[in-house]
Amino acid sequence: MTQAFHVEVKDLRVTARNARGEAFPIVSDIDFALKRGEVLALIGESGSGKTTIALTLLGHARPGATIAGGSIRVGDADITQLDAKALAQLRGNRIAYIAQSAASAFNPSRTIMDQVVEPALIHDLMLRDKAEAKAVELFRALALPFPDTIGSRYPHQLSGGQLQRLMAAMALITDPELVILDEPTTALDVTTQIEVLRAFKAVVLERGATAIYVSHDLAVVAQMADQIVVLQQGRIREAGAADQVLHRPAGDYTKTLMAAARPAIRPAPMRIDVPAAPLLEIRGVTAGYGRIGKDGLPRVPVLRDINLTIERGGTLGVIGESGSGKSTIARVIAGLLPPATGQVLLDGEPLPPGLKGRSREQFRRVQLVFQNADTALNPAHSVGQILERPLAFYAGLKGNAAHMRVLELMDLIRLPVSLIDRNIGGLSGGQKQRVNLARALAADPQLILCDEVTSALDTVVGAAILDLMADLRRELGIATMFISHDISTVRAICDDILVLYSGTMVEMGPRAAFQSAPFHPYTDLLIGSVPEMRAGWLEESHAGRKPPLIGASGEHPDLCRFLPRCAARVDGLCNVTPPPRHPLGKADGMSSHILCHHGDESLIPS
Amino acid sequence: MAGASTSSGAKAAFVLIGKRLASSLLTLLLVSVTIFVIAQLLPGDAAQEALGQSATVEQVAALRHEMGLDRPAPVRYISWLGGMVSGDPGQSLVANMPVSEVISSRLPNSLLLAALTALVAVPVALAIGIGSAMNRGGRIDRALNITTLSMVAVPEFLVATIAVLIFSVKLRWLPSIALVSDEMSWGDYLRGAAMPILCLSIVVIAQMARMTRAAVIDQMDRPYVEMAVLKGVAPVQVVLKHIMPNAIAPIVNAMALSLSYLLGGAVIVETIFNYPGLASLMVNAVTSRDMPLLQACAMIFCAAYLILMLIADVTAILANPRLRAQ
Amino acid sequence: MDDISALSRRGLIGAGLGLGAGLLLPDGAMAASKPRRGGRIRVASLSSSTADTLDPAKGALSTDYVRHYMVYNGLTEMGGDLIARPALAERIVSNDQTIWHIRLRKGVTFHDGASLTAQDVVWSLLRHKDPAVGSKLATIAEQFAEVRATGKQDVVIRLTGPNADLPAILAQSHFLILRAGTKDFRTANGTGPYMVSQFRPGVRTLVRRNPNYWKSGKAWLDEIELIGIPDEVSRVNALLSGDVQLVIAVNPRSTKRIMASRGHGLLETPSGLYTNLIMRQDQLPTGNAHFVAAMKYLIDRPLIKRALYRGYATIANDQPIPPFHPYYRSDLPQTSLDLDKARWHLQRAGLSGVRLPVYASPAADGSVDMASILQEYGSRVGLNLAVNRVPADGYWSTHWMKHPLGFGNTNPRPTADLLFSLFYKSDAAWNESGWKNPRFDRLLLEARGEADQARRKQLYGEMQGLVHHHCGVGIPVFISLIDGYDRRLKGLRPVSLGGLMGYQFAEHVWWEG
Amino acid sequence: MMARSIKGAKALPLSGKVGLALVLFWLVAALVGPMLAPYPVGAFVAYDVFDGSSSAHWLGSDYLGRDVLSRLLWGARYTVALAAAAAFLASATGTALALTAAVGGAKVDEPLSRFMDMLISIPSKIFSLVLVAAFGSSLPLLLLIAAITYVPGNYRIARALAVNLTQMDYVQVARARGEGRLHIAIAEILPNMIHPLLADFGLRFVFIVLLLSGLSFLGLGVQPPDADLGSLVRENISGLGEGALAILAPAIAIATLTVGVNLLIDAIGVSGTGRGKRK
Repeated sequence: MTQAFHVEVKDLRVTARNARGEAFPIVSDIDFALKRGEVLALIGESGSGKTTIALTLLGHARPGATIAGGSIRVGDADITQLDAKALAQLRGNRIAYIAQSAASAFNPSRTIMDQVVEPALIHDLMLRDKAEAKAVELFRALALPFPDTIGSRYPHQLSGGQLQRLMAAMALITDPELVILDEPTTALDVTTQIEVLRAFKAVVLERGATAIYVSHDLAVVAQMADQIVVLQQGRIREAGAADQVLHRPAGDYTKTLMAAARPAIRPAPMRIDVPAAPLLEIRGVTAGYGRIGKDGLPRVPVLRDINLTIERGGTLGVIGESGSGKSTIARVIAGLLPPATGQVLLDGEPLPPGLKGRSREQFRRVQLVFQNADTALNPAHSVGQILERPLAFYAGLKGNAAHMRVLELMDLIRLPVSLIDRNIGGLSGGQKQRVNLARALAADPQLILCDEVTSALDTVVGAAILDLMADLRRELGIATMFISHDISTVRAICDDILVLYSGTMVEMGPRAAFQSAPFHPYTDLLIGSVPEMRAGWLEESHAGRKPPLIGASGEHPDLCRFLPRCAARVDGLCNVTPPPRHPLGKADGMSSHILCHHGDESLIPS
Repeated sequence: MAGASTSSGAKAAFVLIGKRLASSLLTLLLVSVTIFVIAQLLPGDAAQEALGQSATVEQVAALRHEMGLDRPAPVRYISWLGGMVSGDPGQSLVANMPVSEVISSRLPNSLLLAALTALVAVPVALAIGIGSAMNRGGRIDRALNITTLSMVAVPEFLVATIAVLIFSVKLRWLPSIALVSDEMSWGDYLRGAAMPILCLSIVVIAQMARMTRAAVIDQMDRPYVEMAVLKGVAPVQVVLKHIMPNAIAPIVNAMALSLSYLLGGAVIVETIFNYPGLASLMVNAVTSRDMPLLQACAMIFCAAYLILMLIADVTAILANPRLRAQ
Repeated sequence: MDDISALSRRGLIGAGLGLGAGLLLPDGAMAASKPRRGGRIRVASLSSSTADTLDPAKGALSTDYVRHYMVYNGLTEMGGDLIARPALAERIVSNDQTIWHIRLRKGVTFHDGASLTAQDVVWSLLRHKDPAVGSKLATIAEQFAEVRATGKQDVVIRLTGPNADLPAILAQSHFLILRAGTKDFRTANGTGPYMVSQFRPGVRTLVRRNPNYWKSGKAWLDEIELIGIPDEVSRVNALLSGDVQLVIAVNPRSTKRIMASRGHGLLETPSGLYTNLIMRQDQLPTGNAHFVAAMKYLIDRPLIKRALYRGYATIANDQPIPPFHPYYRSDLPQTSLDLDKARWHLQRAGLSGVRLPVYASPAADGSVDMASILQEYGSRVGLNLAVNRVPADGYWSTHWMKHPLGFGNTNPRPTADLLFSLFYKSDAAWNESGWKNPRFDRLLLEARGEADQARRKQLYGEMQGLVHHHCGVGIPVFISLIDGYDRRLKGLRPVSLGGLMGYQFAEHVWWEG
Repeated sequence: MMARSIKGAKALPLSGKVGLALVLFWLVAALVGPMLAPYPVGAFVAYDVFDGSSSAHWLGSDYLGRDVLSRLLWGARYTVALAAAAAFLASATGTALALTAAVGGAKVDEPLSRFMDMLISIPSKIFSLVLVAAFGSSLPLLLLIAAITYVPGNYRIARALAVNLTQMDYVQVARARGEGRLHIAIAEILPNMIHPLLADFGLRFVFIVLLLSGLSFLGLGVQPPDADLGSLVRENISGLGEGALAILAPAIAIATLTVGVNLLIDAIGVSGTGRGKRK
């Protein structure tokens, strides 16, 4: 049977039921088709129905949803007509699925190998030892470390990037004809994302499988897709060849998406020149978890020797990978984690290390805004209650006065007043994050610690939040510590930038110093890993390539922590002597301090 | 690597057991003090109860002296505690034999009854719990839900009496009382214990089934379950191979809690079926004010509870590779 | 005076008792069914605990009495006619009712083969005076001023005062005869019809026939297993399901079920057992004579007999001697429910509208329901009674006789003297109502030493009148004892002293299965 | 408020409506039942015992010839009031202690947990026996016994919930705001435990009804002539062989009451979480 298209979706409609039991569509009028070996990208924001559509290709609808109409053909299989048993025959066999978060899609209590070979075994495709051999082969192809033994590990012992690649191995073990990749790199750091993308491209796509790639990130899609379908609210907004959609978008919505993907530079506000001490100063802070040992270090050190200052009204960006200790800095300042050594000074006065002993005034002046508004806002409270609490707590505002202030705050964060009595569950992600921010503002603080406030949001929504923050900073003159994993965001809004790697400050300097090379090798990697919105970037980028070979590392505890991944490491130097901290001169006179053996000249421009 | 994680799992389990032993001793001590103090509030003492109403004051005093009840309460407690530490639970004041002897005639009966009940109740509860979880919200689920609720809702003495009327008096299939003796065969024992087992099972099955259902459902919405479905794993296999290893810890915990009830909570079933178990022995000890026996029973029930909880915790560690590796 | 006359006197005492009792025909009519040997039965009594004992002195409950009568003998024993006959004693005589001469039967052996001697008797009786033994009858044993062996088979008992009832007293299970020096009661070494093969306190007692039993031909059954089933419903179910062949203490409410079963029968034993209302005379307001009278008029005896006991009871008249007793005084007017009189007496007592707690407990059979009935009628005459049900556990030590208004429960006693001495004498430890009547006390002493039957009946009659009129005790009914049995079990007869043939069924019954 | 609850009732699934109907029925019975009772609770009104249904005695007579309907109506009041009060007391105490343990750290948590272990490990019926023997049977003591017996179970569940919730970001936010423990426990943690605690309350309610009937088996129940539903079953158990209404009626009453409570609470839980999940 020869068909023009390998996969064909026509007039697809998926419905869900609301509280009253009435059906309503969550996606409708979906048509697309792709040839064997092609990659189709489904792109859109959360709630656009992209994952729903992807899952229908496996004949699957999440609880509460139903495939209500249309046809789906994969090869000779008419998915909507198959019964449960026939679908099970297809899944994990001819059609494979790579889930968004491998960390949660792997069963935590079974070994990797058990799970990777399972599709081959349940479909009786091969015997176990053969399947395991094939799995090891795939591990190797996906550039996984210790391919022979990694299978006996449990999911929690591996990193997100590794798990994502292992999930690809699990999908590929049956040589499927169609692979569904559901936001496979969204949960990863940029530096990891680039490695995973490379592995996917090399192994998944080049094996000739047809693929459907679900993503919200146009730049990522640009590296993978032949065709792009842009979705909004369950309907197709634009569809076409990748090149056309990326470079000559027809729809307004696509253009908005493109615009939001690259944050605009927000101008820094005027600095208030006050001769007094900086607003916040951190001196020699070391912090972590577990008992503090003889060397003054906790058993699990997270931060080492952190020194920084934030001026009144200033904005410090803290950037690093997950696990680099960025959030820990905020926790130390807020008092949630007392440091092992060192001091935090507010207005030149040392803050008590923990929560205990801090005055209400001290609490008021520093406010913490958590990354995830879903968990940072108490679901049992209404918007009004959440905003009133700090007013009552710090300023003793009650009744009408409090209400008036809440209205002002709502206005400030541009939320309709009608939401005041709404419970948190009834708000959208962006609205929640605004409330999250407003709660901090309600305290009338001098410093806000913002921990990844946009990373859980869609790009368009995130961009709006960033705009809001820039406005607030201008209007209220509040100093901000902006923690992020996204260097472009930080570069766009912060006055100063601190790059953190594994708990140590590897580079710190004013924003301008991060506009052009040279950088610390890690900063260089961070910047170089951000995908660009053009096909071919993945192949050209040198970020994340294998570092040069060096000999064994010495015993010194203060050796460069970036050493194992550093593309510029020098055998006999970096693996023997701790790196010095020194200024790095830049062309325009702005300079940053780095922790590295290299000087200006030896650091190649990216 | 697997070997390494197993041995570190064993180590974690040992550390936990060590910590638990320490806190268990504390709990046991607390129980013994509480029981002792409350028992002091009871009217009368063993001497009075033993002699009954006819006793003269001198007689009671003499027996009290003989039993050592004329010493101040703290002294008696300390000497009991001293005995316990050296492994001697003392002499029963009423039965005139060592407490260990009295207990050893009853404990095996109780343990056997509990074990057999567990043997029946645990698989049934698992089947019901998993069955309703897999049909969540469906007709089978609702039917099982009503069934388990109704099972909980009937007083156990009513269940037991109905069972006796049907199986003993009407049908004459099973003896109405559990006659347990050393020389009886297993067949006879099982016939005699069948109804006590049935009644106790009904009491605990419902609870365990509901907890199982909750634990399984808690896992069902996890992404790894969807992933398994999308790998083409059959529904039953999804539950057994994917969900159970993750749900086992809360399930075992719930089961341990329910099973700890089987020893001490069996007093009504023991009474109705005249089963010579520990619970009725303890009631005896209360009514006859036999303090050493009462204390020993309390210690056993407490220890049983603590052991079951320990088993639950060790299971949780062994089932969870994350805890195992710690 | 020879032994025959002593016994015939007892015979007179007991004569009426046997007649009043029994659903079953007397022994003679059963001759058609000849006793046969063999068979094994299981018997359920109503309690079972670690306090179960093989020491007769410690016997506290029916289970103990049954067990003790299975393995031991007394010097005397009570027959169905309630006559104390010699048992281990060949004869027992006295001239002054103070010094008693006992000649022991020859050729009686203990289970371990040792012969019964006077030493065993002396030891068995005197141990009751040792506080360390903890005898339940220590107070009664106090009247043994001296017990000594005068020969290998001869014992002399000197009492502290004359007591014509000694032969009946010695028939009680507590005074059963042990081998001298017995310390270990994990098993029993008696002279009785059965030998212990297993004794597990709180679980069961297993006995097998004593092949060397001194009573010719007796015991018929090969084996008896005695268990306790405290729960009445379970006990009856066990009988009906065939798991046990004989049960004691059937609740009247269960009689319907047993009668409906073709294979089972009921043995009703009218007895002197009663549950009584106690009005303490030394406390107020219960010490007020008008209050006592009012309470007696508030008792609806027919209702109690019908509702609580389904007819298995005899209406009583506020004195403890039952109508079938030879000393029963029949000319006392019967007190009955009379709300008007009750109201009048209450008003005279000045107690209308008073709220009074009345203590009842499952420990005193039927008392909780009796209290409910009293409360119900009390509410109609302006007496507000609050029923306070307290647990059986600890009732006798904590509540009994301690509250102005409460309940007691008195088991049948072998003699009128015992009953009056234990419960009604001014200085009796169990003088439940704290009643003090010097005339009563004098009469009691006089009757005890009196040998003349007519005079005795007169004396006891006057005592009944005194109790009926003045004592703070209200006795609604005498409760019949009901046992249930498998019809294949033969030879059961009522003995008014207690259920299961006054606990002595073991050597009398046989199995026709 | 009223309108809202009616709306809420309408939104319940069928099983929840059935549960609500049963619960309302027994609540009404507990409130006004005794007023409707045709006879005093202790009156001996029927000549025969274990009568069947008649025009004078709709549910027949009991083992003493009292009117079963009247006794049932009073019994419902005792059972509903006692069980509800005890379940509430147990839940409130258990939850309060659990919150204390959760926000108080190991120093508070450890002794509290040992104490709860102790309470759990003493068999409840025997514990009750001792307490009643020591202090005498009274309604407050029964209430206390039932509450004490079920505090540890509630504590375990509530503590597990609360400890999880203390890790939530919003609790960290409150801590970083400088809030005291009391505020964190009551305003931040407690409201998010309500649903599972409610479900737990339902089960406790059932268990307490059963415990009370178990106590009546051991002779420790409500003071006569009053009786809770369990005591009614127990005191008439000898009528079981004859299938007497005197035992069937209270048994059915217990079953419908307890099943009703749980159906209702299950349904509230389902519709509650369902609303939360759907955006």
